[in-house]
Amino acid sequence: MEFSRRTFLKGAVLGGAGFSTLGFDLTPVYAQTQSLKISRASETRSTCPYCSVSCGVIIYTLGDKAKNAIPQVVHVEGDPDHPINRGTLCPKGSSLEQDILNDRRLLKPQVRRPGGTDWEDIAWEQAYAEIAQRVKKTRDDSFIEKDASGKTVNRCETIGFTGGCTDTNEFNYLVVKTMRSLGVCYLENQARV
Amino acid sequence: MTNGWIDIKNTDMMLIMGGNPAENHPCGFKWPIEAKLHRNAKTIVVDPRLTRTAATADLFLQIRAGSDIAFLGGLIHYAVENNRIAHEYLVNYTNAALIIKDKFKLPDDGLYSGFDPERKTYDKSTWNYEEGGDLTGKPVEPTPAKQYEQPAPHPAAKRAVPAVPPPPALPPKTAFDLSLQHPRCVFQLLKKQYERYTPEMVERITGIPKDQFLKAADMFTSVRKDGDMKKVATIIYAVGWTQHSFGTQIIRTAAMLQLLLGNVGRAGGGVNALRGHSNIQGATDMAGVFDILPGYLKVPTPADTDFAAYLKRITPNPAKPDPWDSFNYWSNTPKFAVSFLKAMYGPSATKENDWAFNYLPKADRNYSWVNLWNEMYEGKVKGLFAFGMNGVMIGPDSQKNIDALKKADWLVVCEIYPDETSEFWRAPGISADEMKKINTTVYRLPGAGFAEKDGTFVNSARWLQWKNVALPPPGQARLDQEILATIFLNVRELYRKEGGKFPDPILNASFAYTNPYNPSLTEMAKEINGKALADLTDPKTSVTIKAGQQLPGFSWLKDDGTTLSGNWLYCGSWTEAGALTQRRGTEDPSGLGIYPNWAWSWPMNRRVLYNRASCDLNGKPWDPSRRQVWWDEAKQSWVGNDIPDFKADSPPKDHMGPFIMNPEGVGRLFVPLGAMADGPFPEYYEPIESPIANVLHPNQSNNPVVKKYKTDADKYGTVDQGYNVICTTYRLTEHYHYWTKNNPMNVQLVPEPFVEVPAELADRMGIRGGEKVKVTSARSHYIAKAMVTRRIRPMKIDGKETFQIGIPIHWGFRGIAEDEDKTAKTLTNQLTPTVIDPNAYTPEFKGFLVKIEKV
Amino acid sequence: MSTAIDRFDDKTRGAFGQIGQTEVYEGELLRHRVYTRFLHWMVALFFFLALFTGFGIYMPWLFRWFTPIFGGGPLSREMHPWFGLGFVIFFGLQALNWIKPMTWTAADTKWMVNLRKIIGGQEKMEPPDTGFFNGGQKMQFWEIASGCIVYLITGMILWFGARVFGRWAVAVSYVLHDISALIMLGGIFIHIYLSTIGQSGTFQAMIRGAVSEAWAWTFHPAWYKQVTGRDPVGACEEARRKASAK
Amino acid sequence: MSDRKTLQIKQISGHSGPAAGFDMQRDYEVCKLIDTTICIGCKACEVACVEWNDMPFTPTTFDNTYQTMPSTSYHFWNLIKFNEHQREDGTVQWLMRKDQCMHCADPGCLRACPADGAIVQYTNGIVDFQQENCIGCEFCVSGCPYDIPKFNPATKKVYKCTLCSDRVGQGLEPACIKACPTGCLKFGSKDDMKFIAEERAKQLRENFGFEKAGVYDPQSIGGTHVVYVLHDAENPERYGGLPKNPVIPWSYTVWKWLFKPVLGTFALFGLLGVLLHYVTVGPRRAQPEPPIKERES
Repeated sequence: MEFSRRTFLKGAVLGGAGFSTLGFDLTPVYAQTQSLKISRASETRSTCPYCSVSCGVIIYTLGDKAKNAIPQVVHVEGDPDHPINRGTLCPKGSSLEQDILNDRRLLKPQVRRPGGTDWEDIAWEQAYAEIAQRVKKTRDDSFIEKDASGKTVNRCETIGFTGGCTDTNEFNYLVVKTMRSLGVCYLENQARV
Repeated sequence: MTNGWIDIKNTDMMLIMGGNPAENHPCGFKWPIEAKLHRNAKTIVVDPRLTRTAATADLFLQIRAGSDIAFLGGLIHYAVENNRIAHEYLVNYTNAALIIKDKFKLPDDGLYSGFDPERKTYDKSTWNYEEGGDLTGKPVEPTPAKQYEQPAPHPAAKRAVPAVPPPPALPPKTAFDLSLQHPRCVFQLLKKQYERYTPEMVERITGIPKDQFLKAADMFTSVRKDGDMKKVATIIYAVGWTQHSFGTQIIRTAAMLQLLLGNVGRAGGGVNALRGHSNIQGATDMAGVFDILPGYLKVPTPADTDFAAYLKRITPNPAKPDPWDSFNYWSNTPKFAVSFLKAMYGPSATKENDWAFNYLPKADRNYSWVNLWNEMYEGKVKGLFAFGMNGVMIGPDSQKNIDALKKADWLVVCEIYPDETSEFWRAPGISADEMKKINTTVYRLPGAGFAEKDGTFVNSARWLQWKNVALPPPGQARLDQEILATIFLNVRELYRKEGGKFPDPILNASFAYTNPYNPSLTEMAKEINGKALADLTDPKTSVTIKAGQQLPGFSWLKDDGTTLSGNWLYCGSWTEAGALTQRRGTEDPSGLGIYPNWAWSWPMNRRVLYNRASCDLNGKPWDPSRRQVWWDEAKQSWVGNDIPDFKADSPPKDHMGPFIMNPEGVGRLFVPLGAMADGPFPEYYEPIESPIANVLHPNQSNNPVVKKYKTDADKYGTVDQGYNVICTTYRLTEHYHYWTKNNPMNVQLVPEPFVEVPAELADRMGIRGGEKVKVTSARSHYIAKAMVTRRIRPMKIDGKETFQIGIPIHWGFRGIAEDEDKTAKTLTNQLTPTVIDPNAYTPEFKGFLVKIEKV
Repeated sequence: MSTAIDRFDDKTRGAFGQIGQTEVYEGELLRHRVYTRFLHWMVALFFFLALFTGFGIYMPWLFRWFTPIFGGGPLSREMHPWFGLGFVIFFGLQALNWIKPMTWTAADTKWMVNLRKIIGGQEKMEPPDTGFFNGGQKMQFWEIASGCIVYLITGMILWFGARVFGRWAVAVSYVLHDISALIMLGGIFIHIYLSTIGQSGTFQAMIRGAVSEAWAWTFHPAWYKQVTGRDPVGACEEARRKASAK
Repeated sequence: MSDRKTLQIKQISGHSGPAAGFDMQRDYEVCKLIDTTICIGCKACEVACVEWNDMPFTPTTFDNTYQTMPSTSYHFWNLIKFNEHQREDGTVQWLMRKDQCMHCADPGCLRACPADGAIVQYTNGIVDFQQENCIGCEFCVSGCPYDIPKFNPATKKVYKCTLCSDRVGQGLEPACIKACPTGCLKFGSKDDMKFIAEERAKQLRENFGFEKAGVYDPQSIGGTHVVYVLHDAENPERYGGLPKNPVIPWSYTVWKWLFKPVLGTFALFGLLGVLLHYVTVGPRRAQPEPPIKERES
């Protein structure tokens, strides 16, 4: 059946060609494809921040990292060398470009004062200073050096720290160093839940 | 994961349960698919819903959420009954032959021996091995308890003056019966324990029809048909097992099943936890949680009056049958602990001041997640940092968390998107007047996204992989490490100027970074790996490491202060050869998917844990086609395609156990003493909110050691109150927690929240797909559109028709859809109960009771 | 029914007669009223708009040069159905206007039989029973009328597309639409030819609305007789005599 | 241009027959293999497609399904169709099929398209729309057996999957193929894909109990450059309306390849006829005419 169908097609083609006074020209046989949008972008190898498969991703940014060019992401694709994902990405990983380049990103420090009904802008240095004062006051107000039975405990039970799932090991180490040094016991992380 | 993502391709049989890898780990799921394609591997999926994982399964069983132990216990019963067990493995690599104290009692009534009903805790002294020798073939009589010699304490422990009698310890020489016939040997106890988990019982509890259960049981245990050891089965799970009031015990049941079948340590085997996030494995390794210090060192308690006491408590001694050997790797704990304190406090940690041990807070109770919010709700916790953590959304009982934050003095949020936690004060339902009464000061600091930071993540397979910076943070956003370090150094400056309560640890925390206000993660990573503080020489090989050089591995760590290491597990990740976490070698000579030169995995680049167990007693691989490691007689050493997770020069004849992190050296079917809060064997308990009383022991329906919270916010529902539908929560593949609701691409894929409702239930209630429904629990309610589906079927639980529904967790009150008013702005976790697993302290997000109605 | 149409036609004819005017000079007859002429040219305008946009769709490789007038190929395609709709509406009004004179009669059949002689130029005068419209004109009228119905149906199917009507309806409509257009196109060539250079004196009938009496007795003798009461052959002979007398 | 190759054209819409000299260069046919039996409906391909092609986001609404939208759209060329199929024994099979252009060997769209160069078929089998030549007539929509070409009312042109001809032309695999986590999507030569597909179908029949498993590569349109492995190749309709025997309406074939040029010529004959009439017979005049002075023969 296939043969006869193809024969028919060929016949039709020839028939058409017979009338190709109305359609015959030597249109270029090659079509130049659209240029590849990432062909000159900078490549950065990274790791997807979502699940624990840790897919390798390549972040393509605009510019060749020359000083005057501020890189902006143009595309994110899987890293074909990565042994686990081998270039594949899930729908979340595939949409990482919109995670990096997203108009909902927070861009400046803000504070909500007691009783406030909206955010107020605050300078970084001001925020740091206020936070440090609050941390110190809260700690000093409640620090437990010895428990009821007289054992040294050196606890600060009134401050909690909750860490996120995308905090790097190095950052988490800094958390342990700073928070344990403050005496924080309520040190928890997405890892728990 | 004991194994790794790629390793799953080596399996012959998969049980995927309590997890939905196709949806939550799609790129990892390619490896189960590879096993299917290239090994004809079969997949059994057990889940409350027909998920996208189940869509590819060879056998799908719909289970009642939370009844997993009954199912797995049934599998154990089936394997034992049908002799589908790995006998040699069982006898030699597990504690099946070890004999348990005669006072130990199995929980026929739901309680093990030693329960204290008032404190709701166990006295676990009977959960221990009998001391003695080889009882194989000997008459079965209870051996008299006798005083055994205390193990030699660690040198540092000599100064310890115990104020209270020491807690019971494992006997150094355990009694054993290699014929597994002794009625009190672990195997016989296990057999007895799971005798009650018959297929009929499984059907009553789980709702899985008996014939389907038997089909699954036959399929899964078929890898050990006729005692053949070549085939391997794997178990893959995720938080569908963790998030229960008995979550840890579900996982233990799976581990026991795998030990029975001899699947642990083998390529294509193991018990594989699919962690849900990019770096919560790392966060656990690095002790982002209250109960540990980096590298799983136990957190100090007030009883650890000095460093020696602490070491004595946390350093185990070998406990094994006398003829066997045990590596007992945790005996190196003092080296890890001292090196950690040196990393924390540098020169301020000296032998004289107990390595600054007192700088560390001593935890005397549970400071875990739910307790944190509970204490804040009670007004005790005054300040909270949230770095990329949306505690309001995560719950459980989100409303309680919102109300808790109202009582805090201050909240510092570092985020990249506007989130519910930082905006708790304007959560839906809070009026302008109420808002003015909320006195919490909230700082919201713009942090950096993943592409803007470097550093390492640890994946589920324990791989540490360095990622590079692609672009700078936008606007005024700053790097998280800069924010945290600057806050800390500002606090330090205040203490330096003004003094205050116990400023020593703050002033002396080692911050010798090039730019302490913005420490580079490279420097942090090198410090985590550790370096020599003095010239070190290995007496065996005469290799020397100069002071200041990076350490090549944790075997170099010392307990005399001459080494420093932020986390012993990661020691070896950034050596003098550079960052091994940045390696990009793509070669895999064995074809087993080991990729030894890609990045670096803990411990010491081993890709499959306990891989000694992949060989028989003589050190030959069980399956010659999947050779991971083996004993090389000529070299008198363990060699292989993977790094042997074993003492390299311990010959098979020494019978050293492959489970080197256990004092026994063998895998634990029975968990002695205090490692588990709720029993040495898993026992089936009902979820806190359950439609039926426990069929096994109606008088002890729930996990006996689980405590409910007692504030006015903590409410628990029953069927009598009308909460007659079982509800489970989950993620969708198109979304990631509370993050992608800010990503228009993902919002496009799944634009709105929904509730999955079985078609039969929908018919009964007159609900049609797309109509809004209200789901109410004892805590609160949730409103979303109904997805009416046949993928969830009605089920018979103990003969009673029961329905389950499911709710994805992704929507809150800030997000693209939310800001466009396309959702009801209710949070899934407003429904979930405040109850936690007694071992891992994880909340019971799955399997709680609700009622459902049309809006 | 017909009375309603008559009333409508009378009303609009009257209204258009107020707007414009037709001057009939000595020796001339009123051929087409303002309303008729207006409709004709509207039909013609929309026909050509639809034709040119249609060409761009029918054979873009040949007629692409038409498309920039309408803003390019896609806009040509977008406008085409609207032009077509205009054509159909105006032609519909014209059909109402002309439905009576266009009614087919025995004379038309006779005319058709005689067609070869007329084309060949052997018969200088139309048969004496040729009325206001001859058989050829009526045939074209009814061809266009039926073409319009085909256009309307197939055009709607093509306009709303496969999503509404299914792909087979579109695929068939496409062919019918094109065939209808090609037939009409062939007819239009003849129509234009005969109304301009092919038959002198005709064009003014649609421009000024008046024709010479000679034109009338030559091409539409029965109509001439009807409006003047004189015998067309006699009138022609009289004119011939007058001319040769000069 | 310096790149190794551009794509060689085999057929061009609006032109009958193959493009002149289309066999100037050797080429093999490419093919996308979609194994529905290991598709997990994760939609990575959907996202990869939207991302690579920089398409805007479509507002969607919940419609009692996991499916992103009812059908592909002009800026959503790749859609997984979700279907719940209840087997005779009452159990439910959840079928997922990636829907996109099938890149037919005999493309109905190309046959229907009147615009020259608006649709081209490369010798490697990719059927590509060249929007600069598209006139938005939407005939391709009806020519397609798979409801793939979609009209964008803003640009008034039609769009569909290009099989990432820009990537393939540069030696890369299509974006969806690269993203697919489970490898249910594969890309390579048609021969290789057919081989892998048949092997997989055999494996499904022999080892996994899918007795009707088979490969979808419909010969009624000369085969496609996207082939499916189906659990049940006898009922492709279950997978979101995959036609068992896709056909191109005969009217396009007959009309476009034969009668259209012929009838077009006939229409021109009308013009020719009147011209000949004028120069031979001459115009008709109102009688009486002026006397004839002289007449040729």
